[in-house]
Amino acid sequence: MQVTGDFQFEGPRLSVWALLNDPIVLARCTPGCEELTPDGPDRYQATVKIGLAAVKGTYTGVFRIADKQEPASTTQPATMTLQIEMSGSSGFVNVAGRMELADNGPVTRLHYDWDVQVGGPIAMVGQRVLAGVARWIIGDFFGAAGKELAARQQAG
Amino acid sequence: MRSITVNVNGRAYTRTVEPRLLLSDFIRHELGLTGTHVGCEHGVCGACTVLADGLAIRSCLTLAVQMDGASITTVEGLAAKGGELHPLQAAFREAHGLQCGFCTPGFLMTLVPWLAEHPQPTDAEIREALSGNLCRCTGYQNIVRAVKLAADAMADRKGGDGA
Amino acid sequence: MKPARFDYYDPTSVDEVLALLQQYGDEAKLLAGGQSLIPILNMRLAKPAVLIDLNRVAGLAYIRELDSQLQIGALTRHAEVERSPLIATRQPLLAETVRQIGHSQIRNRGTIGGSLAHADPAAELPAVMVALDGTFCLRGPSGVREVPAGEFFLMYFTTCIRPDEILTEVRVPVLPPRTGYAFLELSRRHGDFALAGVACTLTLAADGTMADCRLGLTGVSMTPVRATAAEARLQEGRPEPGLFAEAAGLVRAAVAPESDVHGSAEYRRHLAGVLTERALATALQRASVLLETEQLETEGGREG
Amino acid sequence: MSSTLAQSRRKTFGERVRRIEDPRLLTGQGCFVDDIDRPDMLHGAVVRSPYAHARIRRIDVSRALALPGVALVLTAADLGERNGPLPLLIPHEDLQYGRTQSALAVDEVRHVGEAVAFVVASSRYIAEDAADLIEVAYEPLPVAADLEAAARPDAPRVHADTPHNIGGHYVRHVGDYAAARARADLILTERFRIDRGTASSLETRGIVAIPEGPGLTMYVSTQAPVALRAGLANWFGLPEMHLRLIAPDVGGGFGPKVMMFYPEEVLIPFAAMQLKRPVKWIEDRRENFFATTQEREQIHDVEVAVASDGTLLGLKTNLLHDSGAYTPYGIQVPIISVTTLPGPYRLRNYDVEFRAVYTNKPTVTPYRGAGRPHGVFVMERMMDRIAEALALDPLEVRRRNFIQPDEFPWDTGLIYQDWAPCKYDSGNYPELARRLEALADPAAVQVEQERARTAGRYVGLGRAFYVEGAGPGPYEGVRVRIEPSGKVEVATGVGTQGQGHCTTFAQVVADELGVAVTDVYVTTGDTAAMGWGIGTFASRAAVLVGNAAALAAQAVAEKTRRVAAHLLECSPLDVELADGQARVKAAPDRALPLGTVAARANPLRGTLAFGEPGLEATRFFSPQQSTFPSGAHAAVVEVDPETGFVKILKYCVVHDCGPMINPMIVEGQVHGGVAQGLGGTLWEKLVYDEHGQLLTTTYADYLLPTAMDVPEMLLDHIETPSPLNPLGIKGAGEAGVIPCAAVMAAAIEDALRPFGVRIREMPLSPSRIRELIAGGGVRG
Repeated sequence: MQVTGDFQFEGPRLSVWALLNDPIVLARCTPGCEELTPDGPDRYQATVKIGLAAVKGTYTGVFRIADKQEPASTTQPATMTLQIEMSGSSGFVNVAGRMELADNGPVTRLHYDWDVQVGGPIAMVGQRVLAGVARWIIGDFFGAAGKELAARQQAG
Repeated sequence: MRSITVNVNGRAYTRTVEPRLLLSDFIRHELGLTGTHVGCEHGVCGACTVLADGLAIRSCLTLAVQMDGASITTVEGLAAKGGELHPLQAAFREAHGLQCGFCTPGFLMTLVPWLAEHPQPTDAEIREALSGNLCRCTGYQNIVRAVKLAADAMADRKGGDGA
Repeated sequence: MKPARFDYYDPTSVDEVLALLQQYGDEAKLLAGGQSLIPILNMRLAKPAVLIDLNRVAGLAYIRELDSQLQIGALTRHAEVERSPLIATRQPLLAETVRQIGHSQIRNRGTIGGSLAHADPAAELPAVMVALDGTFCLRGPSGVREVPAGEFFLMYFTTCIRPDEILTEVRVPVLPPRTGYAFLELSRRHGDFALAGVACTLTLAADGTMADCRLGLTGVSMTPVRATAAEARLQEGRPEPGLFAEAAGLVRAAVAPESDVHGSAEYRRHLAGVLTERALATALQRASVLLETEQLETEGGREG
Repeated sequence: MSSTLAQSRRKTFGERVRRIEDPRLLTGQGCFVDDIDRPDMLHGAVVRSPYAHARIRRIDVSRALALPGVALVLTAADLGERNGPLPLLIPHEDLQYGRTQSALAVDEVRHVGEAVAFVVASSRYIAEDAADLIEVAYEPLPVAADLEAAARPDAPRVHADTPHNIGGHYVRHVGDYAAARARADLILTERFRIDRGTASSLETRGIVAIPEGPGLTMYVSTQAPVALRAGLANWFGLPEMHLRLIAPDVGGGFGPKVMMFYPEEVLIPFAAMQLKRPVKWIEDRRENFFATTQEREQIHDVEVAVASDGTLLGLKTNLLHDSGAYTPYGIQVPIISVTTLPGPYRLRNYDVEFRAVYTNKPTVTPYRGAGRPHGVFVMERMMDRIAEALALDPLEVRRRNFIQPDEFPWDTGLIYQDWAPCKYDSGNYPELARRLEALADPAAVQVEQERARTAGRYVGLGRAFYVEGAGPGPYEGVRVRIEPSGKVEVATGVGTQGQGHCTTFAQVVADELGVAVTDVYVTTGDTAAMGWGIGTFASRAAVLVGNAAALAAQAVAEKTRRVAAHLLECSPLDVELADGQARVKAAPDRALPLGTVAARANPLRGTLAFGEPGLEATRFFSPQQSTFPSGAHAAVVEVDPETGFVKILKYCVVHDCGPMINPMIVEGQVHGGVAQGLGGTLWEKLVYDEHGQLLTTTYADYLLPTAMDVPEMLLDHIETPSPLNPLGIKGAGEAGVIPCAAVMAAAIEDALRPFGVRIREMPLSPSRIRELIAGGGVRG
């Protein structure tokens, strides 16, 4: 399923780019992320515990940042893809999340276009709420990242 | 493991079971009463319907341990001791209300308490009462007919008793 | 499809339940009627380490009236609400709604509290609770807190009940005089999850103008939706089809449904409006009958 | 001749005899596979792929093996040669790239739910615990999920060793379509789509294997016990005599239970033999949604050439058929679709081409109707289009094209699924139409339609006709024996899944032997009772077994008369069999109970005076070709244009399956078929996402119609006997389901005509109907 949307960061593109490339930030912003260990360049082993009410599961797998395009000129958008492949006993989640960051004065507009593939029992039974939950998790992720950025800006 | 005592069709059974054992599996595999069938194990098909203290429930959505001390009636408990069919069973046969017979016990157990409360049901009421039980063979038409026949037969019998 | 192992407790008092929740916290899951929980246990989507069965807890199944509020114990079965004369006369919207939950076998076992705490986004009761401004009584280690319905539902299957708390009672006000009501839902088949549903009350003033109108919706968002903008518009106008159509438009704008295998988001949004108009029409008709009866009685009283 | 003889003796034939099997089933005394129990029985669970297409990198079973209670864990390598690939049941010259699955996936999985490992433990609960502990590392591969996309040359390939996903390619020409097109006054084209569904018998599949002596006894919920026994004995290198296979009470079949082999049919006996203990596996409902075969996905591009008076000059269709990941059943389903398509019409010029396409979805094999609904949908929708284009009554167009009663046998020019000519044996289509009009009362519907429209309600009428090939060979057999007790034992190799075989076959035998139906005991589906047979599918049991039963019973009757004549000192021609006795026609008091005759035919001393001992015969019936039952349905519906909900106001069926052994049972078959057919029009749809994930694996998402959804049906029958078999019967199992999609499409389209809605697909959800209404005028 495709989940697309926009998010506005209160900061310049350079800072947002650095933020999204920081594994500590990724770990902190990913809902339920319990562990994110570097495993090669732009590649991490991850453990995420996530659930909805009684349906909880621990998923392990790989986070990867790929297709990085960061033009020097701020008139052109920077792009990257966050690839996530996680699996657990209730199924698997594979995400190819394309993100495009465009400078817009003091703020950065991020457009995301995530292809979320959910499989196994959770997909088979949870189809009613999958799209909503995916949207919610992604929204949570960017919301947390926005807060991280604000904290950094303040600290900086 | 827990020791539980459940009265099924008038007989008390004491068994030691795991808490996770479903009532449907308890009835079928611990007690060997295989007339209660299991069609979906998620509470939609109704094949596993039994009476718990007189109320129709899905035995696949109940743990056996929850029924400690309860009285259960299954399809094996419907016919008279001498083997004479319950009027509802007889009506199902008369109206060809069953084909493969897999869903049938669930229909019967749903209908027994319902007919007691609705002795003169309309077609629409019958269809609503049946809507929590799935049948893949009959198209329901003859089941509806069977329920009407049974209602009539039971009314006659009551009348007869009164006279 | 068999449940994974769990430790099982069947306490007999709320205090015992709270002690077990203290001990096991997030690892424990409460089992009420089980009509939603046991399917996901069977599918092994939920594998709680501890199951706390509430069915032997004394004193949690009751229906009573106090100060124009109906108090319903959390462990009251749907079938008991369905058959309660008190509910039928004092809060018939609830009676009409409960009849539309699942099938009779489900209602014989499913409980009011369990269903509301489960917070299914397409369930019937949450819409009624938000429409009626109901109250949730949650008991925890430090006592009871009362949560208004508008604050209870957070997200799909998620409420504000804390891991150390238990829902013990829900309260709804009795229906005011001259109030019509309707619960309308559309599902693919009778008893299925609603594609969309509307709980509605409409109170007429003694002169036949609109006194109050409430709309709660289900199946069209992560949580039940109180259609406040539509209610505000309805409050201002004369109760008639044109106004209802306007309200339906506001409802469509207020909901945020998702697409699934049973219907597109656009379709659910559309249905929310259609059902709103139809529910309002039914509620108005019922309110009008009450108003007429009241007027006849008043006249009769005058004459007598 | 024999037909007349049989008819003259018919006493219960044609009667609504109450079913013999019912008391057992009604009191909980039925015996389904899951009811089989043994004290030392073990229980299996299958680990299945969550991916639609993936490479298996690693399977770690160590944690599962360490779990107390686990007896065995199998992966592909453990099975050796027994793993497969499993046999291709029905090869065909036009199936260029047939592929079958293995019991357990080797290196690669090709659909969600494909079996990867098998666990045996002391209970199903522990088996599932262990299955959870098996770790499989998958490498996802590109997925071909969508039928049209999968058919393209650049699509990801389901099987790496085929050049594309087109497993089968079939082209046939009857007559000269191009010439017909050239002289046509009207050319109409359309594209139709029918989506996936599943049979969803209330009893899922189940298998019990019990090691006994040198071999095995197996209980399987199969529709083809004898064939499965032969196949499995061969697969395992067991003498057939050491493998007894029993299909006990089976809780609905509808086609998928005739598939063989399912992986579990290999896994369970393999485990039982290895462990030397009984092993049981019962499919759960979720597994049933992806581990049992499915059906119904086809896309047709169709063109008709028509004369100005509505005469159908020719038809051309090019279709894609979704085979799923494997083709164990060959291309039977699309062959049945295209051979059913001509229907009751004089179609002389017919161009047909299909591609059977591999996709990363569960395998497709016949499900009740087995491709017939698709063919009927295409032809009947086009009949409606022709009527509309020429402003003719839809029924009138059909009438002008009907094959007439004096035109039988009618050769469609095609070869049917049984490799015999698709040649209609009998029927009376104008009479079907006349009866249908009497039931449906179109004039009244039209009045109602106009009245309703003025009130903002939308009512519509649809009709559809069909001819279905049924009762294919090669054969079935029946053994009949009169016991010294006077009871009659009947055995046949086919199993029963609710069709009432123990009653209908008893009726046939009872009539021939002059005994009460209740004195006839029919055993079905036990290889120890009858080791010959094919199976219960394709509406064939009554045709094949019914006639074999009549032949066997006639042979027994003949011998009974011969022995009785000797004992009664008269001519065999003077002996009649009635009331359980053999008696002298002219002197009914000179009579012997049949049991006595049977005992005398089996002497303890002396010599056999009457050939073989006892009163017993086994006979086989093998038809030259299929029979062709027919029928017509009409539906009156009301559509709520605001919500897209459809209410069926009236549903009418006229049905011709030839003479009915038991009309009550035939009507039950029709009712059930219609319910399933209607399920596939408004409720049932298997939904896959673009990655091949199945999103409908519960009964809350895959919607079987309930008693509130299925309408009351009005039925009428005509009985045109088939000249192809002694009893003249034509088969009734699938009839109900066949025209439902076509009839509902027509009715909904008629109701929504003011909105310009065109129905080209099935099923239709309310959400989809709303979309069509919104886009109606534009799309038209």
